[in-house]
Amino acid sequence: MDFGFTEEQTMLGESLARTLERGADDSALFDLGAGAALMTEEAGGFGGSGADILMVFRTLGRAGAVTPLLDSVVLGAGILADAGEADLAEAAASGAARIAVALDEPGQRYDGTVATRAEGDRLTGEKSVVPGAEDATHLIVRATDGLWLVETGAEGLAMRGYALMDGGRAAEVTLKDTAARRIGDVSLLEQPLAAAILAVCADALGVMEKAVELTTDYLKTRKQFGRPIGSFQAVQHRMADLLTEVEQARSAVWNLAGNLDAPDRDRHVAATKSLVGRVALYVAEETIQLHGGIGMTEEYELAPLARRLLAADARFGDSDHHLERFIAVSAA
Amino acid sequence: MDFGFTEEQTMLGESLARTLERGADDSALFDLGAGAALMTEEAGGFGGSGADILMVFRTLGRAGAVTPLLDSVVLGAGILADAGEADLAEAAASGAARIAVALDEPGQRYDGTVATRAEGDRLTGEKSVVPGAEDATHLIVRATDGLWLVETGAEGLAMRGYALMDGGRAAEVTLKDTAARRIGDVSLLEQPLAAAILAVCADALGVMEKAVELTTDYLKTRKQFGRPIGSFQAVQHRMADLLTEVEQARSAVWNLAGNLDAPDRDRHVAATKSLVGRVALYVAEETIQLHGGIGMTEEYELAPLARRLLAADARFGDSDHHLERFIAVSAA
Amino acid sequence: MDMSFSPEDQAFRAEVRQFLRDRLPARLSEKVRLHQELTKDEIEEWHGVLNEKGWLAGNWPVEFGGAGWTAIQRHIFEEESALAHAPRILPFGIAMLGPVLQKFGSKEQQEHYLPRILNGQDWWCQGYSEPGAGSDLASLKTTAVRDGDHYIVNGQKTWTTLGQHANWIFCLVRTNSTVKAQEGISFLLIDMTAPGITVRPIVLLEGTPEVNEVFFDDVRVPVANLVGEENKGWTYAKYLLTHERTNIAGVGFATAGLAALKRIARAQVANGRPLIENPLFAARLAEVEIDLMAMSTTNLRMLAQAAAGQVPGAESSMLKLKGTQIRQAINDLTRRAVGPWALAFPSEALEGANDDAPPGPAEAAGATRAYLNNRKLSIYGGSNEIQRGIIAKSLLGL
Amino acid sequence: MDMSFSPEDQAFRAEVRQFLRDRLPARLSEKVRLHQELTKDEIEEWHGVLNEKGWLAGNWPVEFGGAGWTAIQRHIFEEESALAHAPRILPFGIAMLGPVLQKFGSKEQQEHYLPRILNGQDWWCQGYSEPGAGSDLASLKTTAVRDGDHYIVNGQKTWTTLGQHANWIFCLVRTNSTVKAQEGISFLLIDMTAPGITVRPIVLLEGTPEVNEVFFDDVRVPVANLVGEENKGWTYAKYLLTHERTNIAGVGFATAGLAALKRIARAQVANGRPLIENPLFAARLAEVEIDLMAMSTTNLRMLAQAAAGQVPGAESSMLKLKGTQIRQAINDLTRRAVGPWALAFPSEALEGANDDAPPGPAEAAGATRAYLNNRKLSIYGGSNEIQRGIIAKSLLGL
Repeated sequence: MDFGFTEEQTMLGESLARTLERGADDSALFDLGAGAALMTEEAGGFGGSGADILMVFRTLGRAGAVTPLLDSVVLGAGILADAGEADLAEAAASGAARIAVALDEPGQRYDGTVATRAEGDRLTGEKSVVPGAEDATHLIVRATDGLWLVETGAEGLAMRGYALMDGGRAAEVTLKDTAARRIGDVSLLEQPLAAAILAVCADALGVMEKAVELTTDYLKTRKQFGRPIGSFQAVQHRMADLLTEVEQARSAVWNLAGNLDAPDRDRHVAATKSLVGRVALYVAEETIQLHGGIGMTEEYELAPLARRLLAADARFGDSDHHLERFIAVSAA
Repeated sequence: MDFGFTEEQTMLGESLARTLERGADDSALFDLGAGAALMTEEAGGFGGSGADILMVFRTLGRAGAVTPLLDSVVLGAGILADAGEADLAEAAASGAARIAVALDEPGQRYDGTVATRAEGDRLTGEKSVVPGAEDATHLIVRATDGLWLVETGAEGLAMRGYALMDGGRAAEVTLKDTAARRIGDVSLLEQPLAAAILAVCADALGVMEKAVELTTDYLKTRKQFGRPIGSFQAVQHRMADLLTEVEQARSAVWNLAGNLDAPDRDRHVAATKSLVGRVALYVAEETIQLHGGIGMTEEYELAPLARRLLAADARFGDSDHHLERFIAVSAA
Repeated sequence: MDMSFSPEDQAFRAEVRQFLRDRLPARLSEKVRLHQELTKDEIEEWHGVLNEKGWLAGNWPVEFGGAGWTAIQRHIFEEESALAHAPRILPFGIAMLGPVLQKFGSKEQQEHYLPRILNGQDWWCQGYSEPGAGSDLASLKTTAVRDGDHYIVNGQKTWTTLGQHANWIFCLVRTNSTVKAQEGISFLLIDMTAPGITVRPIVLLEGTPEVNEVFFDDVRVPVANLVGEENKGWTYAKYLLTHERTNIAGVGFATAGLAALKRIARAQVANGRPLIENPLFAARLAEVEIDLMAMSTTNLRMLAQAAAGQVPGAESSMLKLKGTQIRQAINDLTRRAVGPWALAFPSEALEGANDDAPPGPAEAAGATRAYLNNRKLSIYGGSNEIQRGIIAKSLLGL
Repeated sequence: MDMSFSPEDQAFRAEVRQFLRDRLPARLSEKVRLHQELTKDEIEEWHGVLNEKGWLAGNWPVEFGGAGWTAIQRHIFEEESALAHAPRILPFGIAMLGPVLQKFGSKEQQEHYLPRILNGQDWWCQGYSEPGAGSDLASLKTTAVRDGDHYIVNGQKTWTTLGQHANWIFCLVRTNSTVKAQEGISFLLIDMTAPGITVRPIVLLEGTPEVNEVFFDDVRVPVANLVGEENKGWTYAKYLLTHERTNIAGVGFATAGLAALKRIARAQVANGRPLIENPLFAARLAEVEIDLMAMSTTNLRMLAQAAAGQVPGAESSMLKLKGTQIRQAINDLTRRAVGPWALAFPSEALEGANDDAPPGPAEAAGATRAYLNNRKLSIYGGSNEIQRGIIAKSLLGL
């Protein structure tokens, strides 16, 4: 039993953290190998295990970095590699190509019901909340009959972009007789989606750890009624409950990382996403409350963390969605 | 809008409380008119409103009194009066007869599914957790085709008694070709059951108020680390949350009392029982915790209160059962 | 016991409802429903409509131009207004300063300021909180030093809601620092256009500049602008806080929020059926609705007590606590109900997001905005921790 | 990262499982499964079986007759024992006193007492808590005054679990009251058959006499029964508390409890279908199960840290907190699952209820008994409030 990381993983995490601290851009991250670290050797990378994903995304979360690593690499390149699209997968992993994955449709929540359909090799439909779509070179689109690849220059493809809670951007995407190429069945999604959910949860863990640190510092220094806020017993007990829940989230992330290739992977996906989503919101709400007014202001560091935690719950199915998935998977 | 009681109701409550404090037996309560106060004038009583039931049972709850008023009068006499069995109803309300109402069956929880069936005027079946059965002169039995009256001396009737969490006793009842008389449809249950649920909730409110008082006294006097436990901020904030929930329970009980004859009675029944059941358990658990070890001992006053609160949730459907009822009734 | 409203109150409710139907512009109610920010003009427009009807100051006595409503009538008006998505009446002049001037102000102050509140000439804001103070209000540091017929004010106020629109601010200032914190505070009315005042907006995490910092740099304030006696400001402040706490439960807002949540949950599809029919979601929704039913009755019980002349004790703190918990729970369920759309960050004020129309129905954008913005409910107006302390003290006295 | 147990540990688990299958009498496991009280003889019977195998003291070094297991092995044994509903090994001699004597006791004490713990000659109980102390353990008042070769002990201990069966008690006593509370405490071994000792059972709210008060009235205790140095008892007590906190998470108990809950929920019928298929109940159950999956990994992470020589900090307090929350949540759901049967009060010890067989399946009676009895989990072993204080202190240092 070993809950630790390899020397390589630890080193990658550290250099990633240093690079992010210097305010590096996406290409610096790719140069560092952050993309390749998320791909298995057979897919042209040098990592791709649960522990690699955990290390990279927890570090990104702590740093508050907005990168294409989740959508373009873990999810995009992950699907492409499994679909036998090795060249494009490697291009995405190296940053040369950008992939966005269009899953959801307006009003359909997280259940995978889609109406986008192919006629011949033309796609027509509407996809909602597609992260990274504006910067993408290619879209992978979930349609009624499988997954399709679309070049973003293609005719009939329209996007309307907007900002996201996690600091990135997404778009509403419309396809109208847009040229596309089918790359496989929707079952291709399963493993990359599990990895992407681990990535979101590890990112959220990093964010939560950062939020707890900020709050701890604040409670130790900020005084009220003549003493540090953190010396009030009611505040202390709430911090204790908060820490205990973050510890639960940490173990949940470890569980998924360690079981990403296990037979009961889906049970761990549902358990971890449900628990992490619930705790993420709790941490966001409670750290704001413990700060008081300052915790609600954009100029203080907590605001983007709270929004990113909110995004973590909403991404790929919220805590209740995965609670129901857990029941279904456990019964099966 | 008037949230108060009539002078008569207040006086009844006060004399009831005094009588109970003297340790009076059941006959003293009936002599005081506690039974008649729970019956409408047309049913031979002088009360029977939601406010009457609230006043009587909250007082009983505070005093920890174990009486036949709920099963024999509110439920038993209530059904009999609606069924046109005026004489027996009045006998029950005056304490001359004792009614027990057999609703549930083994393993069937709260949903009213029953297997007890009539052949001619003979009943056969098993009823589970029938409070007051051992002391009853008559049973009202829910069978597949309606409600039946059984005399407790009847042949083929067997009981196995045991103690209840609320201080009373119940029995598992077996009927085997037992002589019975059909007194009406199961719909006769509706109004008396709503009144009985109000009674359970009002009783629980009295118990919660008493538990809060005990806890308050304890926190003010008991010292730890050189100061009263109640001076610790974490304890104070928990007491504040507790009081706030008891206030919610109080309003929920008022809501049901004030809407016992309203068109949306069933919605209030479900809402109140669900909320009171949830808060009852919370109060039981939290007052024990705030006391520490002493709160778990039989010799301290809290133990029977905690058990009575547990019983309040389990009686006539627990908080989740009524949450689901609320959803069903609201959608209808 | 009779849980129904009196015939008079029912008639009043009908009148309010009819008035809102006739006079509340859909343009305004739509923005309120979608949790969009109202402009200064829009708020003043609604104040004007109400003032014309004589309903702007329900809590003021008739002699001061108010409606002189009973507590129950005020409750009915607030509830109906919330259900109709009417803009909220700004509390600063009407609910806060008005009662203080009426009770402690000089005749001159009453005659000058009160009409200007009603007719919209003045927009007041509140200068209580300071960066160093938070829940510990009495530790405020802004000073007012007497200099002839003037006070010279120096310091900083914060969390000044909508201060960017205000031309007047009522402030708690320290006029004596040698005595106990509460005993050296005065209540001062300050012209926001006076030299030395700077207003800096604070953007909140949902992206709106709702609150401000107000800086005072040698601001000269006529002594005539002192309310009541010097160093007695704490008394007036506490009186104001009591008045601020009517409608503390926010029953109307919660009821309107619950209705909006149900609309969204009926429209959203989960596993092929309306989300509202999902058993788990329905259970979470029912829990909140049941809580609201009880809290709403607590609110009415307190109003009846107040009408009977009883002073509310810890109950108003319980209403604040439970009321904000319920509203935040509704905000949370609404955020969940909009599903992936909760990922969008529909900010109108933050850089780089200005021109984006949010995705999905307008209610989705409002859902996350309300969720984030309403984190304030448990922080301001006496944080929920402060309320817990008040409740515990009333019980334990320790 | 590798979340699986080593082949050696897996083999050990298989061996433990086989042993339990072969040697654990169904008579005993059935009582444990149904939360029924074990007799003294039954507990001693199981101790004997384990001792014969050399597995009674997994935490003791081999040199003292223990099994010398690693932390992981101990965890595996405890988990398998709980899943098989084996009686719990009494902690007083094995988990508490043993390690203290091994570390601080004299050679004579070790040679005399340790074998007697293993072979069942002595049944130890714990004399720590006092009526006036509670969580504030160091404020204890029981005195031991030196009189030649003896101490004269006076005072009272309480919450002495299963003290009614014990012939020895280890006590914290005050030997110096002129110094700081923690510095005047000694650790004394007292023969329960000595004159002046009275044991009074305390019945708990579920009706079982599980704990006791122990009164000391001029009890003469040989000075040879002092462990370590006089007035250093607090150090030994803290050492003991650290050792007591292995298996603090109770993962095995929770896992066994969850399995029992599922069995009940499959058998109970709600609206015509097994209760376990009710979406709301299933959701509540899944929440606990998911929490347990995470907590169980936290537990293993801590064990791995301990194996790597790291001293656990606040993590063991978190395990206590979350572990008891999970077990109490399981007890609560089990209480709900049995429906109306939760109304029955199956007390074996309370007057008037002696001869009643409880209604429903035996698991129903166990459900309410466990629910009530396990309220203790958050009170004893350092209450959950004490644990929160420890966690906060480790973070905030305030």
